Amino acid sequence: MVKKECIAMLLAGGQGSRLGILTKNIAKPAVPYGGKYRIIDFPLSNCVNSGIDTVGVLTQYRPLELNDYIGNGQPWDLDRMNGGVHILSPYQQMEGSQWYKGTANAIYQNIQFIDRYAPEYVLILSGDHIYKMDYSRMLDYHKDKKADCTIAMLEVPWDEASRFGLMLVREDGSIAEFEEKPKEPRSNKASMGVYVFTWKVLREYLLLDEADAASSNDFGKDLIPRMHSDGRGLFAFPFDGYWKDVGTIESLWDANLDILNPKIDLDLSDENWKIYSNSPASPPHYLAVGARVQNSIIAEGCTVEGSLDYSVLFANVSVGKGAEVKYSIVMPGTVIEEGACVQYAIVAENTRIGARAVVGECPEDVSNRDDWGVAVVGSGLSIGAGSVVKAKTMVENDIAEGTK
Amino acid sequence: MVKKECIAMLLAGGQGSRLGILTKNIAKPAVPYGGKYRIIDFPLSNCVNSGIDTVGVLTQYRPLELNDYIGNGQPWDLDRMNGGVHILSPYQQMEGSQWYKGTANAIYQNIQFIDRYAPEYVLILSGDHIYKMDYSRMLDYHKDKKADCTIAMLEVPWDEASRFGLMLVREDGSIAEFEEKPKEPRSNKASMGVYVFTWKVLREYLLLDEADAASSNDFGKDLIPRMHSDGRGLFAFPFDGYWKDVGTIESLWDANLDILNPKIDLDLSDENWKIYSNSPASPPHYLAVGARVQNSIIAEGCTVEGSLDYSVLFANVSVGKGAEVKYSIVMPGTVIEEGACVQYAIVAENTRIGARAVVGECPEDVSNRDDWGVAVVGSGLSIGAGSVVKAKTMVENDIAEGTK
Amino acid sequence: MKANSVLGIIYSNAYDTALPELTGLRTMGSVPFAGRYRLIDFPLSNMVNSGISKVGVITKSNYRSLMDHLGAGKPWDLSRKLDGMFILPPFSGAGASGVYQCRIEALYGSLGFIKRCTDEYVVMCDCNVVCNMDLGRLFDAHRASGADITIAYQHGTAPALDDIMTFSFDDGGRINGASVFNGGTEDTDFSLNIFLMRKSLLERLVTEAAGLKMLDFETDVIIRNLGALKIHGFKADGYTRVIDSLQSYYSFSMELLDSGVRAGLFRPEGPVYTKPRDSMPAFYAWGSDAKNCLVASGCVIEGEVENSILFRGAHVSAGASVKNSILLQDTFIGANAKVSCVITDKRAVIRPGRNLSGAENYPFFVGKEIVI
Amino acid sequence: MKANSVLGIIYSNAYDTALPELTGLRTMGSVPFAGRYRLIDFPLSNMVNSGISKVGVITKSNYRSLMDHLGAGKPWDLSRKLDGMFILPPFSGAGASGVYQCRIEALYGSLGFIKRCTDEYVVMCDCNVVCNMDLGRLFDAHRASGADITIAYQHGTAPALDDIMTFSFDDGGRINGASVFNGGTEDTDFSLNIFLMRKSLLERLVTEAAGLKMLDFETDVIIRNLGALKIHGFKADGYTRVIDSLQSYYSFSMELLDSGVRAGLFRPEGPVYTKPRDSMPAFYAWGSDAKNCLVASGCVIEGEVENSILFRGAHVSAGASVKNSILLQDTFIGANAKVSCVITDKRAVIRPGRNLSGAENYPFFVGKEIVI
Repeated sequence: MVKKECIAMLLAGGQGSRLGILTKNIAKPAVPYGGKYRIIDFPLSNCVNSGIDTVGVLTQYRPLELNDYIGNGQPWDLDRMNGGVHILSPYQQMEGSQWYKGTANAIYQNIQFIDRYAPEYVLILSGDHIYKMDYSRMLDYHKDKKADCTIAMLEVPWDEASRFGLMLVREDGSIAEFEEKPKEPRSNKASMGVYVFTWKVLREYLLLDEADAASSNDFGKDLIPRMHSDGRGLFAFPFDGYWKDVGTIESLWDANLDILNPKIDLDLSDENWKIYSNSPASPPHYLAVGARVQNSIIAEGCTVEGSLDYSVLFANVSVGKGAEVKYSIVMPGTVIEEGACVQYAIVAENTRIGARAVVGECPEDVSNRDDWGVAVVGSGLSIGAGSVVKAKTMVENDIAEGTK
Repeated sequence: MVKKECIAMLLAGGQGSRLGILTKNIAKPAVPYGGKYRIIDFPLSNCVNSGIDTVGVLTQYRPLELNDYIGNGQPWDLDRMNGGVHILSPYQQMEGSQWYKGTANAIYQNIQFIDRYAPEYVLILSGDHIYKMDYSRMLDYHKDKKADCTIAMLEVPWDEASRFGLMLVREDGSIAEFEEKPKEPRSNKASMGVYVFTWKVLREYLLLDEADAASSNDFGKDLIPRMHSDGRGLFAFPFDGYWKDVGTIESLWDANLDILNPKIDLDLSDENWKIYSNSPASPPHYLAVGARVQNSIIAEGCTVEGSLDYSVLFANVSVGKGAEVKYSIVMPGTVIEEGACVQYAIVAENTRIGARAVVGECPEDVSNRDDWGVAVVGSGLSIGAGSVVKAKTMVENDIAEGTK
Repeated sequence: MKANSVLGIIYSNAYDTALPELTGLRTMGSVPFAGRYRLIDFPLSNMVNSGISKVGVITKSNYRSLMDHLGAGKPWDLSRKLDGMFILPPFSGAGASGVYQCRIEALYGSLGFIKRCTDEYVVMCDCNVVCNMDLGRLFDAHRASGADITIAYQHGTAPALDDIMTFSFDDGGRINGASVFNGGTEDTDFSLNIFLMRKSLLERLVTEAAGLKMLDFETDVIIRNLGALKIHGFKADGYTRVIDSLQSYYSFSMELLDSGVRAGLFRPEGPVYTKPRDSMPAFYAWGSDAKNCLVASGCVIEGEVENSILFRGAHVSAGASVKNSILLQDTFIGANAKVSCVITDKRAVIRPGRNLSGAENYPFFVGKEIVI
Repeated sequence: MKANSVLGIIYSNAYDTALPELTGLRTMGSVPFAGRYRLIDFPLSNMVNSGISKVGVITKSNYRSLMDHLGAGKPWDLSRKLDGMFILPPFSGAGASGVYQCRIEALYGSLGFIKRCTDEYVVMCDCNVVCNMDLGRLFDAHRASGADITIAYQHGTAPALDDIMTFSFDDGGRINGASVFNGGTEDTDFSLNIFLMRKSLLERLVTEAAGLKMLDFETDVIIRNLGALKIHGFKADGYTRVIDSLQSYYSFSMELLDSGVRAGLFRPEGPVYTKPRDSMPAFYAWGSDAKNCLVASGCVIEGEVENSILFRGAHVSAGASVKNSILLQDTFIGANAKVSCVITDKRAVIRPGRNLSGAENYPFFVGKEIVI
């Protein structure tokens, strides 16, 4: 096994329960985004574009679907003999076995995997964020600072700061103090959950953390604070591009529509920082004679006979005659029949929206603004012809024809 | 996902505890065999040579090492975009999770994986046997017989028959009766643990078997007998080549030395049925001026200065001046120092046999023949200079210099 | 078809001269088609979808773009340790580096490769024939008839190409008459140049023909042997088009705007694989107006598009109008430009305000990287 | 070296003429060496081990065996979606298929490929130089000195090849004098033809040289530019051998029977990758007598072997004796045959009882598939 300077460990995590029905059958990193991507395409593509060719994906929830999507890693050029992408689920050992307890425990259980590559540095990533980042620059910064741990940091608006783990940073970039979601933030410098560790040091702390019965075995809550109190070199690496947590329905919807907003700095067509994905073999999409498409993106294999406004169509979606799709995200393989209306909604994969059905509501049509929210239809469902799905509804079962 | 006619599921099983120290750090299918192979190379190569390009490897014990060995499947030409080799460990589901209970349960837990390829047939294999077999002929037989399940069958010597699951077979190849390790065998036709199932039928029985709380969820004990009592079409496919279970130290030793026995029908140099393996990048081996090698095989990267009789040297083994290796299996990376003697022994990987140490005994030098057996030295150990390891011993810890 | 039983052979330069505009800098195999494909993707996908795992691609000239497209064969899952895809550049003999003159010579030059393969059968395809054919059915028909050679054919107006054979059959489907087509518009049964036979037979036929300095596969090998060999036809009944000119390239492309025609070429059970570009989905801006068009990923549409095919990365600026046209990869149409009945090659640029117009039966062709 | 920063270029046909016996049917790159390798494995593994992920292999002629060996590049982990290995066959221009005459023309013919690569640097190697060199150290030296070009050199007797440069240096390591070697046995600092420079510089130098119809890279590009460019030397201090004849091929091979020499070529931190053959380990029968020999997998030894190198699949029958010899792949030595100071090419057969004997300074060569 040839030594690697830096390998990445991606915490693909649990179920992502705040995404409700969308993660019923798939792990959160496999949730579709942006017309042809899945969330995990972003950290994986960032790795490859940063020259990191070895990625462990840690998951214990629905690894099969993730495995299915990632396959042998070829779409990301990660089908390597030495290195490449590996899905790591918990496994049985001679002395018994256990599920991953926390983020640090998940890495602890895979020390042997990491040791195989004898890396000098380990990059810890999460599978929840949409962003483009050159990790090699962060790694250079880590080396320049001779840091033990470097944390990627983003300045967030002051009024949102209390939702984040915050850092007080000295002039030299070193971290003076941590605050976990404080009520009265003293900083707006938030941790992005992207860490570079010197492996020798991290390995030592993983063993310490595991030995500590009181620990919840979490990087942010336990391991990094322990390093900090031991006086280890912790540095913050500033990042100022687009970064979005897509952990909720609302934020997933926002993040998709951000692609259509010219004022937002997220360029998916940059030839020098491609986002790779495992796309189906579909022909180009077809716009019929009656189609009307405005400020939208459409993936391959779609057929559009109706109208589209400010929306994102994934592969192989069909929009029937007279159907309208507005401010909505329609995931692969879904069929929207004639005259149906999908607005302010997320429709999951392989769903059928029957003729003249109405899914979702415009905010201005809802009398009490608190009742408004994005409507969601789960995958594989059938919404009967003429039925109505109100704003903020999360549809988990088929809806019969004409249900209002 | 393109449909596959037949996919294979390889039950890589548990720890293989009868191999003791040899499976302390590795799953049984990863145990080295024949100078450059691991046991799993045989079923995997058989699959590829039979035109089966999709293999699920089911294991819950030490999947990491197996993963490490199998990598992306490239050595077996199983690094496919569609299909290829996949390690399948148990995983967490929304409704909880569990380890594999029995062989049938292991397949049950992976129904989703199999359904992805929508196969007509599923080949069930185990990872415990050394044999070369064209599964495509067995599949043709299964189709010709319009069978629901076809079981590969081997005639064993009558005096050994009671150690096997036996079958009474009618003239048309259909199975009349099963006997599981009977005291008084009425047949010498043993099951090899290789099954072809029509997937539709197997799927149905997996669900039935899982629903049956009294079942131990085993193919041989539960599922196949149930199919039999339901009158399903069960056929036996005769096989008459070399086949060896390598589940014990003695049988592993035997199976290795079988390669050196010209009377035994196991040709590993057949260009038309290659056994593929993941070999390290080592230069050719070197025989020094004082070397003496008789009836032995030597893998690449070895250096031999001593003498070798009826032995198997794996890659990168070194045998010092005046050292003797007789009727022994020496696994990769082990160093046998000057004047040491290794006889009737299996020495695991990366072990050091100190100068003038003696490992194992000749059967004729043991007064009570029952005290004789193959000596085994575990991986990574150091046997001190001048120390003595008796026959039948299983060394699990370092031995200090001069211990007798 | 059984794995490892059939070797695929593709001629990447078949009938290059029929399409000089698009093959000036590339092989017929690397001519773009249907918005995101190259012509070689169709025979290659047909082979892979039928279970063929070893394909030799015979090249003659201009094959750099083909090699770029095929790479190590990964998109077709043909990057293998055993089997896989093999590009066969023109080496006619030791030390030399000649260029093949004809099909027999090309096969003869690749005979070493063909002989080393252990497959029992061989199937050969040309790149100017676009179809989505289950070669397994061809194979089954071949075995059922007990023929020595089976040739796929189509009924209709034969393409205007040299050496295209037309056939007549006996009642059992055996070809009992064949001639090389010489123009004419009446319907015939004409060869699609998809040949299936035992590999050993091909080896023998090619060695004999080369020894006799025969040059023409159709006349000297097939037609000559109609008596001695049992040669059967296999009628292609699905979508099948033979490109014989820029006009037919244009009309076969335009046909794809019909959903029925598209369904024939893109069958769910026979996906067409191609090299991915990893560009983002197509973007339609506010104010764009697109209808009856086939649009690939990576396109940006700000203006008007109608009855057209846009390949990956094409850009139609605001105020521009594209009608009845085919824009190959990365074509840029400047603001307020008007194009109608135009085929633009890769990376062509139509400057703002330009007005280009061809005719439906005689499209205007703009060459690769040309700036107008 | 940073990923994606250095492009590797390998000349597979470098100095073919120095070894006519072994390059009659193959490139220098596909000449077998050290029991299981081909010469190209050494520069290719050096590049891969240094983190280079994109390698262009320039070919001129006889490259079919090279293509067979390299396949899709998997053994070197160079079968990639992005980057990977690219075989650059001789296409000198659109439509033509000329054969490169010289290094400049070869580079010029590959300039399109080189320009499309996004790497900042380029390193070039020849296949007749066998070494296990950490190119990362060459790169570090290049950056530390601020040189425009760095050339690896060795101190000793220069090989008897055309156009080998010998250098003199100033105190800072810059080459201040160079000439093309013209024979002689005194020790000099001679070029290993391993060049490292910015890719943009190479593009400029090659374009200029081709424009001026210059033919000789060494004289016209390097020596001419000693004043205008800062060209530094990098002394190779590990195992390095330059094959210049069958005699040196034989003596460099025999040297490998010395464990110290082997340790220099096969460093644990720089594994040498090659195409696997998946043959079983070597088998030594009862009655065999082998000593001081290097033996690859797949060999069967029933007779006597001494001071020899046996490539994969070689077979020494009972009663036969092989001394001071090199048996390439699948050589068969019949019963009771005696061979001494012989090099047998691939699949040569020495019939039972034959007695062949060459001299240590003039080995006897038996060609590929020859039966004696």
